[in-house]
Amino acid sequence: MNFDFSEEQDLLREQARRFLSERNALGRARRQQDAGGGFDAELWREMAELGWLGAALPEAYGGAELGYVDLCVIAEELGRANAAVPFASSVYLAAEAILRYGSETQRQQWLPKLVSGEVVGAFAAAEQPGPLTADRIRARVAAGKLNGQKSPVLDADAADLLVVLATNGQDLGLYLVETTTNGVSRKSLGMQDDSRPGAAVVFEGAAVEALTESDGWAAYEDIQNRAAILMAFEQIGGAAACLEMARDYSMERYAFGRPIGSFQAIKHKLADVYVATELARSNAYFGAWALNAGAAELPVAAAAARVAGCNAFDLASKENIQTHGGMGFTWDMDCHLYYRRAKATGLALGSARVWKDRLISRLESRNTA
Amino acid sequence: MNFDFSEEQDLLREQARRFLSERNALGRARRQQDAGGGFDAELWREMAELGWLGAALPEAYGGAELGYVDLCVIAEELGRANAAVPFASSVYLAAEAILRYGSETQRQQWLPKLVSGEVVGAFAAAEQPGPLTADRIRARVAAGKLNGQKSPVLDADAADLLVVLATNGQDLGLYLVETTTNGVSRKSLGMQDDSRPGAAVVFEGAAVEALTESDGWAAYEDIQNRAAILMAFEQIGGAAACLEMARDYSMERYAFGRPIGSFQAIKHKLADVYVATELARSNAYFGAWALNAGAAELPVAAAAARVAGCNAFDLASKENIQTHGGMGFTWDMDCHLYYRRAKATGLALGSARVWKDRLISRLESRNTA
Amino acid sequence: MDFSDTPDEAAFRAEVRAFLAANAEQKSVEKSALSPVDVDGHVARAKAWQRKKHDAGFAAITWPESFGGRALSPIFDVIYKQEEEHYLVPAGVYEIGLGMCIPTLMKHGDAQFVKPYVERAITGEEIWCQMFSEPASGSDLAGLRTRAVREGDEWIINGQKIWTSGAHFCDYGVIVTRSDPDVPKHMGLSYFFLDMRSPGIEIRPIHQISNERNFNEVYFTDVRVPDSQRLGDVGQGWQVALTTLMNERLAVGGPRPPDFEDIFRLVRNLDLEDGPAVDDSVVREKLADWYVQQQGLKYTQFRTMTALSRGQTPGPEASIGKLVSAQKMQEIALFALDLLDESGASADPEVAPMDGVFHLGMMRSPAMRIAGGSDEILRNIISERVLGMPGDIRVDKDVAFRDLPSGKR
Amino acid sequence: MDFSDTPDEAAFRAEVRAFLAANAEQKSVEKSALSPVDVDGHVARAKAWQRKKHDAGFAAITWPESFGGRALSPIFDVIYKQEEEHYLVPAGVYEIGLGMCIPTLMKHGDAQFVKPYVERAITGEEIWCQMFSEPASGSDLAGLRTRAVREGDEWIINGQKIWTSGAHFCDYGVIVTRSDPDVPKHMGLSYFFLDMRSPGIEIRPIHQISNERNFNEVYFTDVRVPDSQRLGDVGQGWQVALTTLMNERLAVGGPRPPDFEDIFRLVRNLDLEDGPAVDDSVVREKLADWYVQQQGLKYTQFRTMTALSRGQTPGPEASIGKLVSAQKMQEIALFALDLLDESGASADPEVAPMDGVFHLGMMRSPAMRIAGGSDEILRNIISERVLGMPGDIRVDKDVAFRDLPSGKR
Repeated sequence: MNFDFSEEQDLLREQARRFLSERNALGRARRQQDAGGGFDAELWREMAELGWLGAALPEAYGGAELGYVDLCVIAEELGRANAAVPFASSVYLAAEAILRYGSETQRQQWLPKLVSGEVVGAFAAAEQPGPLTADRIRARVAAGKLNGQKSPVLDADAADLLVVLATNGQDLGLYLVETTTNGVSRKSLGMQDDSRPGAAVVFEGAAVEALTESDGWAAYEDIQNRAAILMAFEQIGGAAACLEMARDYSMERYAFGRPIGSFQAIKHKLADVYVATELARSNAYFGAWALNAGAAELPVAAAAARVAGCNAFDLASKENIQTHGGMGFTWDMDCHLYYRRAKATGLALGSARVWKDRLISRLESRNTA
Repeated sequence: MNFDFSEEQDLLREQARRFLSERNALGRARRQQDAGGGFDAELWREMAELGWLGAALPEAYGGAELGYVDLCVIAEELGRANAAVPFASSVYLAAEAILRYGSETQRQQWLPKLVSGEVVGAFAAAEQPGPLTADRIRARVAAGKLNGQKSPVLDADAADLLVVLATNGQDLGLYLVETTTNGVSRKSLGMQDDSRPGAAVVFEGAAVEALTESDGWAAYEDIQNRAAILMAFEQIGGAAACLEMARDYSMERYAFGRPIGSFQAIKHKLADVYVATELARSNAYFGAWALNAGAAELPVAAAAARVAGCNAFDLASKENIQTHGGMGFTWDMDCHLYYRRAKATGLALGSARVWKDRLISRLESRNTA
Repeated sequence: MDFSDTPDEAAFRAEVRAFLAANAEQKSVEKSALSPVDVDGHVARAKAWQRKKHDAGFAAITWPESFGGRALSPIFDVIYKQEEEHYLVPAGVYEIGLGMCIPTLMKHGDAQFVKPYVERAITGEEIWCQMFSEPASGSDLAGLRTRAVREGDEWIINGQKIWTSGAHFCDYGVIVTRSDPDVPKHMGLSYFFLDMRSPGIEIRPIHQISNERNFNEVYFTDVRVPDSQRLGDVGQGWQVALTTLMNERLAVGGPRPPDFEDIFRLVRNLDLEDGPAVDDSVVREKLADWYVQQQGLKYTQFRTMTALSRGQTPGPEASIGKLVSAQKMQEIALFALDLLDESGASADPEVAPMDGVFHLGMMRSPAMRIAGGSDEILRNIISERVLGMPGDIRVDKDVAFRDLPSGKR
Repeated sequence: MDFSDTPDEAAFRAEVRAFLAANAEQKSVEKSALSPVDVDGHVARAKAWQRKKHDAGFAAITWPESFGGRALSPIFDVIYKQEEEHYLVPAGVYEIGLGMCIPTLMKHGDAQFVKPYVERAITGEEIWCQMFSEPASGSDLAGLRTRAVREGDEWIINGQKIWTSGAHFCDYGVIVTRSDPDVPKHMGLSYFFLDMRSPGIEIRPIHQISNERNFNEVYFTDVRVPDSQRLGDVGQGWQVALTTLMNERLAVGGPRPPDFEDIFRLVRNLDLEDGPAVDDSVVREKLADWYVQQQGLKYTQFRTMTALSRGQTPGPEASIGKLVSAQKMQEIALFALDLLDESGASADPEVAPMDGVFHLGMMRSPAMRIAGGSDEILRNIISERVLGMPGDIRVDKDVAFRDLPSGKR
């Protein structure tokens, strides 16, 4: 047993941190926020060159086959740097869906391109406000054509390929749609976090190809579980960045003749943030192992990692602003970028409330099993 | 408009506070806690002599007819002193039930005795663990005889007269039972707060007399609403006592060469307790007015006062122990008496979770009305 | 304890109702806020409304008659606000001036000298702002650095203020300055009011995370203020500032959306997994908590008004208003977005419900938790001034201001 | 990142499993704790169990072989605990001695001199307690007053200790005393171990609000301790005490009931208004929060063990264990009582479900939030030692101990 990263993984982390810092990933995210969206093709290309887009994918499809723990390391650094890239959409969701549910032909066709960055993928599930349930999916496939709408679809504007959760009238399935196909139209949406851009996508008889035509809901939950663990690493990276910002600022900012970080009001606030972040980290580590080992604990571990991750990033980003006082709510400080991202990561795979319910359902069935 | 007590009411408060302090009501509660229950007949007699048991009842029944706001003043002081008396059971519940649902004969028969303290009343509703619902009442009246059990019934051992929520097979009703009647047996229960003693009561063909045989659930909710407001005053009295204890202790106890009350960890904790207490107080004041004026706002005001009262007393009593450090969890300090009482008052009329649900239901129907 | 009106109060309430019915549009489920306009439009709208209020006798309900007020008890202010709350009226322009600045003028200025300013403020002709905070002194207000140096009958002001609400549309402002850096920090301050169009004043709006620009930086370069516009003695600026701040906690802190009504409306119109969100027990518990907080604050304010009308001084207990409502606002906003689930990520007017009130609330609430006394400062105030607990240990008390340590920020 | 066993670990786990299966009763849904017995009975039971552990080689898994240990990595300790947690074994007797006192002896005592004590502690023959806290110095440990005055080869101890767990059944104890009141408080302390049956020691159990008596007051009147039983130099007691405390955060803080499993069991067996409590969304949210906390603490502890096995020093980050679990315990207990509704008011064994675990938890948890470092002290430790934030401003740092101000309590 060993509950920490290997030396190689620590090196990967350092390399990733250095790269994202040199490329000023945070500043690039700010530019997207200022501009109200966009796609940083340059950074994406460089990430592809570093092998990140296929870090966990088999070498047979162009991946580096490092394993999912290494992908977690990269995810944490992306979260820490608040990087504005379609990594979750393309790597955790689209590529994983194809890997796990596609035919060998489909994998051969798409995975190498997703790894090289030639193709960007995204995942389209939600259709309307409120939590997604199987019986609320209206997007419908008939005779190889898809009709319906999905909103918001993160990274839809940047995406070449969408994996769509849709019904064929009998059962839910996962379908591939190219965004340049006839019958696909995208309308960019203003987002709470514009460095994680999204769009409403309308399908009017768009040609699709099935990854799976049955048990689509189970497949969707499976992909979500895996993505939730990776996203939890983005969240703890973001939370840790907020905690460091707050700590550093509190030691440089003076009030009443002393650093504000010498007041217990600030010290204990940040201690609570630390606690939430460590609880999230420990749950995420267990999730990383379960994901990598394909362990039976995966569904429970994923839900726990997500619940703890959402909680930590929410708290850390909120109290980071508070620690910064007046400066914290100015556009020019970086605090709000993380505050927005905390919500973006907290909603992208469904909110914590949905995952809490799932967690308990899974524990109930484990208990009766 | 006037959102405070009158001068007369302030005088009543001072008198009540002085009386309860002179009689060492808190020390008497401790003795009951040490003894695992009991009934302080002496204190009860003196309270009757002061006219407290009929403060709000009409003069026609021996009451002082001061109004419910005055009764609230007394309730707050009883809460502050943590008095161990069946006041809520006899005054808020039994007497009110008879006043509002009894026949003139029943009022004449019982109210003067309840006012004089000759008879102690109690109210029996709960039967089993978990929240009470109309369809779970098993206590059943047939041909003037009651069968079933109620547990816990607060103050049952001290009570001469019980108001029982029971079904006649068709509808719920409220029934009077004398505890000395054949077919009534009481078994004292260990309580979390033994200064608020309770018992399990078994009815085996006990003779009853109906206050009302129909709409018993509505009557029960009506009585509960009124009692909830009075209990909220006990709760803010208790919460305020805890806050004062904690504040005083924090200024006398030194650590690191300074009073612990000079540390923000303690200051801000107690500021939060103050805030909760003031929010409870303001909601309770509105409730007091609604109760006294018989206003249409009563059901909403009662639920709000109860929710805020439970919250404030819970928090204040818990953090009072914490502020006292190691001393706080010793039996000899008074902190635990209030901590126990907070739970006792928080459960006696049903938990805050039940009242939150009621509050929203009432706001929903107000909104659609 | 009486929440019903006396005959006088009832008559006044009728008067207010008639005025509002004749002059303003009532709120509705569909329309609970004025439609947005640009800043100039909003100020013009507020000016017109203030004029109407003044002409009808509702602009200075509690002020002394000598200053154009009606000298009524604060309860009448409550009544006016209770009624006005059902109408769509422009807010955010006069609160600081009439709630904080002018009361300070009336208390510390020469009555004859300040009277014209007071009158033009009541009619709405002139708008006032307050300039206390500085980049290096927010919570620690008395640590301010803007210098005032006397030159004959004038003072020359140099420095920078920040977080000044409305500076960009104000005519006058009050300011606290450091007139003597060689004494401990609370002793070397002086307080003035000045014309916001004085030469040497530069106003720069601050871009907030809500994408709004309500606050400003105000730069002072050799700005000249006549000594006659000093309020209080030289070196007594801190005491005068306390008057302003004491009024702040009464003036500011009214709940801003999203509040209980907003989330209550959302959950009755949104489906969760098993039906309407309002039927979910988590939702119901939170709704109940927020309702109880909202009502608690409302009645706490009423209690304060009763105390005022009995001649008691408004206590710092009014501080709980902003402490509770700012956090409530943030909680409601974040909770609503979670209920919207994946869709909550979009702030787009086409997707976000109720004109994006929750999305905006998420980005506005952090400022609410900081401006006008941060959560932490308010808890300090409550524990020290209400509960009588010891002040924080002060390292800056007996040290000359110029010798105090300061950080990099 | 590997939660599966290496071959060595698997072999050890098999060995542990065989030992436990042969010697202890497994927990079940019906029986999750040992049936209560009196204190003497419990100590006897614990002694017998410790002897068995020792004979099987599980009493000192990580200690050096020279002290009778197996010198295995801390991961093996984790494995032992993972397995033992499924069995009913007596707890609360040896944790402090073997977790805190003896490690201090091994580190600061002369190896030959302390070896017999260590051996008798491992076999369970002798039980140890720790005497640090005093009535006037709880959180502020270094403010202690118990005096030690040297007389030849002995020290004479006078004073009072408090909150001593298990003093009433212990054979030996460690104690920090003030040997010099004329220097600042951290510098005048000395550390000893002593026989708890020494003349002049009086032990008085403390009646706790849980109605238990786990803690004691220990009074010292002219108690003589040989200088050979001093650990560390004269005046270095604070440094030695830190060794003990560093081990405390690893030794103590395992979750105590009620924890997640208990409330999970309750809600599957209790009906609310609309059906089983476990189906209520408020209940589910809370369950999820507690589960995540519980698992987070468990894996955090595993991470600490990994760090230890890599030769890193256990950091103060282990402080989060007690901070989180004590509050969780209180929350679970209070929440459960609310779910029981009116019935929750009764703690009677006939009414309270699950042997009253929630009722007892409500009364035990306040002590958990205080003993071994209060919530507030733990947050200070985390912010200062983990996050590197400044210490609180100290008024007592350079002052002779006898000149420090003290309160009435």
